[in-house]
Amino acid sequence: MEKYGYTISKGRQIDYESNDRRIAEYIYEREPSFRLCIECGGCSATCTTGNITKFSLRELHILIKRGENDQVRQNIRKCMLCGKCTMVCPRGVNTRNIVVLAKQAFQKSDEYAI
Amino acid sequence: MSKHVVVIGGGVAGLEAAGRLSKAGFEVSLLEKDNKTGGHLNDWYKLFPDRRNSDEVKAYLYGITLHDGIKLLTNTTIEKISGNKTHFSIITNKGKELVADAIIVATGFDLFKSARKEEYGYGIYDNVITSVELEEMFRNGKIALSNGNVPKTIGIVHCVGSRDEKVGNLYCSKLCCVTAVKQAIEIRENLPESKVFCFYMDMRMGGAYYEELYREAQEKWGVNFIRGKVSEAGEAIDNKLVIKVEDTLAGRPLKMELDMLVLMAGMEMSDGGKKIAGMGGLNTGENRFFAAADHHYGSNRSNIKGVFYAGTCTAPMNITETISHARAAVSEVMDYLRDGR
Amino acid sequence: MYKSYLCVNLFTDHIFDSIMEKLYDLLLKDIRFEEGLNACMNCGVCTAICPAAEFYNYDPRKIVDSVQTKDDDEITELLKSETIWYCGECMSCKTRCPRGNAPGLIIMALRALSQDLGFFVESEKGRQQLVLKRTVGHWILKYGYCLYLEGVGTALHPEQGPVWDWIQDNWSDLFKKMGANYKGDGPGILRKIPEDAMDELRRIFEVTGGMKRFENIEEFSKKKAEELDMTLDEGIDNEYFRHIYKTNNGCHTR
Amino acid sequence: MKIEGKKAIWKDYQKEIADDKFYYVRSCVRQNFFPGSETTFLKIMRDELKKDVYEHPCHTTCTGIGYHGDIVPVETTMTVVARQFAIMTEAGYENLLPSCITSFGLYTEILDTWHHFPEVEEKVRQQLKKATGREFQIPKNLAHASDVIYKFRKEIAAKAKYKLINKNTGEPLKVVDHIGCHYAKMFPSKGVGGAEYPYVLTGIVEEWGGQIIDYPERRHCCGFGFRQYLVQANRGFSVACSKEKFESMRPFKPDMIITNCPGCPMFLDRWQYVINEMEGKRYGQNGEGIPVFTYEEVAGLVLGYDPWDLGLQMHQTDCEPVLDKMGIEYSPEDKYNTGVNVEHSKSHNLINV
Repeated sequence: MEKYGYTISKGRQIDYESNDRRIAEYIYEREPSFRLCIECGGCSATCTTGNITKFSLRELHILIKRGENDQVRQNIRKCMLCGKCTMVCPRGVNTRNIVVLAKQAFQKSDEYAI
Repeated sequence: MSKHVVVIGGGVAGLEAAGRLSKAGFEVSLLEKDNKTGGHLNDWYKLFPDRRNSDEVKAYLYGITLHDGIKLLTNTTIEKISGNKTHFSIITNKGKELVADAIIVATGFDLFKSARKEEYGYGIYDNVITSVELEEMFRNGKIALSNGNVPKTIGIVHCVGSRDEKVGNLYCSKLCCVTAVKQAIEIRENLPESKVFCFYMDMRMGGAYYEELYREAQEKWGVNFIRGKVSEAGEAIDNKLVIKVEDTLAGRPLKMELDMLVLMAGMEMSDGGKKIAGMGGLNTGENRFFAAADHHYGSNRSNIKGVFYAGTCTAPMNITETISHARAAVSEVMDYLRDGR
Repeated sequence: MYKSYLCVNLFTDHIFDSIMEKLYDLLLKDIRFEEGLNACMNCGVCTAICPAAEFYNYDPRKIVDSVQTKDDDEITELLKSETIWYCGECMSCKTRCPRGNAPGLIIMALRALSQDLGFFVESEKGRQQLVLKRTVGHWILKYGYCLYLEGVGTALHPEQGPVWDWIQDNWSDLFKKMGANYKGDGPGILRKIPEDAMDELRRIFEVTGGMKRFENIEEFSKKKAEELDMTLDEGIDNEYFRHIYKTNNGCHTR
Repeated sequence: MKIEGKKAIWKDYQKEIADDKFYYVRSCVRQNFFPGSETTFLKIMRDELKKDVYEHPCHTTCTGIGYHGDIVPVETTMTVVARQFAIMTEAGYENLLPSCITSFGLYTEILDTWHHFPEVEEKVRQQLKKATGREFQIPKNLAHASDVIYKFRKEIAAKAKYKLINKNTGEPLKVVDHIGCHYAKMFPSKGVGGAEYPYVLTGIVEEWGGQIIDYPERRHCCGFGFRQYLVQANRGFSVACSKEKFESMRPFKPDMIITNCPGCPMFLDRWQYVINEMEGKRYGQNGEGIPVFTYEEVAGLVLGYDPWDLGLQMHQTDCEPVLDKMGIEYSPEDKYNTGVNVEHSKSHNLINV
């Protein structure tokens, strides 16, 4: 409540305990290569969207893993599913499929419907 | 009469050097400060990257050293070293004098004392332990919290006492990353229900089959890797550890509750080595380890003719490297005693 | 290269006009910058425990990383940004940094330069420097105290609560009871600091660039107020002051 | 929790604290918000401990809040500090005793900078000379007022009339110690007990019968953040920091909070009121708030001084629960009696959290 001209700020820490990581679990089950990312950023570097907007596929993966679903939902639509990222991944992660599965998971979950 | 070589330190490097020297026909005295040899190998149950039992490596080392050709002096430290051009005189804590034609210093490393990273609360908070203590748990087959319960969430902190100006260690200890990965896998093997988080700055998997182990930890064991140096740990009322770290790849601070925190303590120049450096006039580097005569082609040679180095008294090394380095030291001794003086 | 129209050399009294100097080099002249920056390895140990990073969209690690690029464009962006004004200068970061950096000190150097170059008025948080100048700065030069709170009531500080209203209403008597030497001669709590001591204090501000900083804050704020078409008279009861004192666009936090 | 581990660390962080002949410099925040605390400190030092504590009327603010609000350049602050040193030198004193943690931190930082950059010290000397004609010597000893109370904690305990013990249960009071950020975070070796587990207030509380609580957000800043509180638009951050601490200490059920920084007790006191007003959230047993004290106030209570002489009526969060637990006798009707205008004072209906 704004009583004195301000409200009490909310923390922006990733609160690991209270975050919902079901989206990540959904992807782990269907695309095990999701576990293999070493955060090299190769996908982001080649990403067409990433080169013209603030979108980062690498960061999106991290946010999915941490259960930062609101932020994921805000950004995932920017991916055009061109699949260029999968061509450069040194760990053979099917990066495109992770986005597909994340969207699927959101659609299946009423709470996070896109 | 055969030449007499004194090897200081009965860990991996000292044992390998003594065994090889003896095989080459030298008279060897092996000095060990503890009541038994084996050094840090005694603290480790299974070794990276192949996770073989450390006893197998010890068995090999004891096989080449436990015989009459090597005079083993345990519980022995050095009080004084002096030398002229051809011989060294070593006075032990028992008042005994050893006269040596050459010396191999194999004083190894000391594990970083984790209590010095005060903010992690080692020695204060009940469930903050070191990698060595976890290894002991593996050996005993029981991973447990201080109250006997089984931990469900375990955090592993890389770079404790390494790459850290605050504790005076600028260098990387090189083996903690792979140790963390190995131990993370072993936790998951022992406790399939557990969740394991490695907090790292860089994954330095520079040895043979290390990177593969890292991949296995991710792929097969579901170990979580979070890039960020743990800033502090605190203890909540239910005894859980609250840690703060930045998830640097998400660019956000992260707060997490853990049942157990394992500190990957780094390697430091040993206290014994420091003492010998002082009394023997041996040069040490900025990292406080012994400074070899040449970093590239003289890593076994010291600033004093006839005194050689073997193993981790010069820098962090794994067992493979330590054994190779000890063999190289023996080859340097052989050259020296044949024609090098 | 950054062409500054007014570069204040932070460690001399001289003001050079129209010199070409790299912003990074200007920062280096601040002793705190020299003390505060070695080489960052982006471990995030500072951000992990930074109170500001916990609530603001702020990452001290990224600031240090930007600064160490030495890139003029990046530093200019920082100097005009909101992000350099979130730090509370608690210095928790200095305790922990494994490279001996002090992001808090680097921030202080950035803030100093931002004010010297007039960039501070380009951000909502930066513009607030006028609030500090006209409150704390005013109290320092007028009374010799950083705070001088008689008459500063719950209108400006509503969170001080009913007790503050009571304290304000009974200021003089209460302070007498508390053993203060309020406005009195000689030593003691809230004593009147003798005029010759105040003169010394003001001369120090003249000689060391403190007054110049104050004038800078005023000058750039006035320009900004004109640009925003707001009135800015003396004191704190005017449109621009109220605006910068209270405005929060809501984009600073999550 | 293993206390031995902390004891080992405390052993490593002992600092030299002068024994007598102190030169006292006041705190801007203390003087405005907790005047009774400075008065109490001097009374304890002079009357109880018979120490020579000198104060010169011509000392000024160190400019600390201005410096950390970034409106005062570092050179200006250094020169103002040099002037404080000069007045001390002229008065024939060598042991500097600041009341304020921000000042203490600033003096420590400046002395460290001069140590590493002698040319900066030389420059400041010239500027001070130019501006004021004064010259100075570096203090021989620099100790914060809480360091000094820590040093004499046993002497105070020997004279104590009350202990930090719940009279009814015989149990020690559970005390949260909150250390000002600038006490030791910048220079751990300059604080009793270091930066991670400061002992300065712990030692005091334990000596006087209380028990310290270690909770996860113990090291967190109160949220002052200089510009963060001083500008209304930023106060949401400031209060959020204190709230973070209250939430973290809540399960430990603390009886009270003790602080050694001038500003922190004010914030930890007022923000409890604000959080209740804004979010309806109350802390402390039965929602009566967690009383927040300065270390001088706690010393005064232990020595049996009248709570209203200490200035406890200037707190927004009532202190009475702690007074009652300690068995301190006090007169509730005199709380808001300033001794002059009784009727006017009483007419205010104070709402507490």
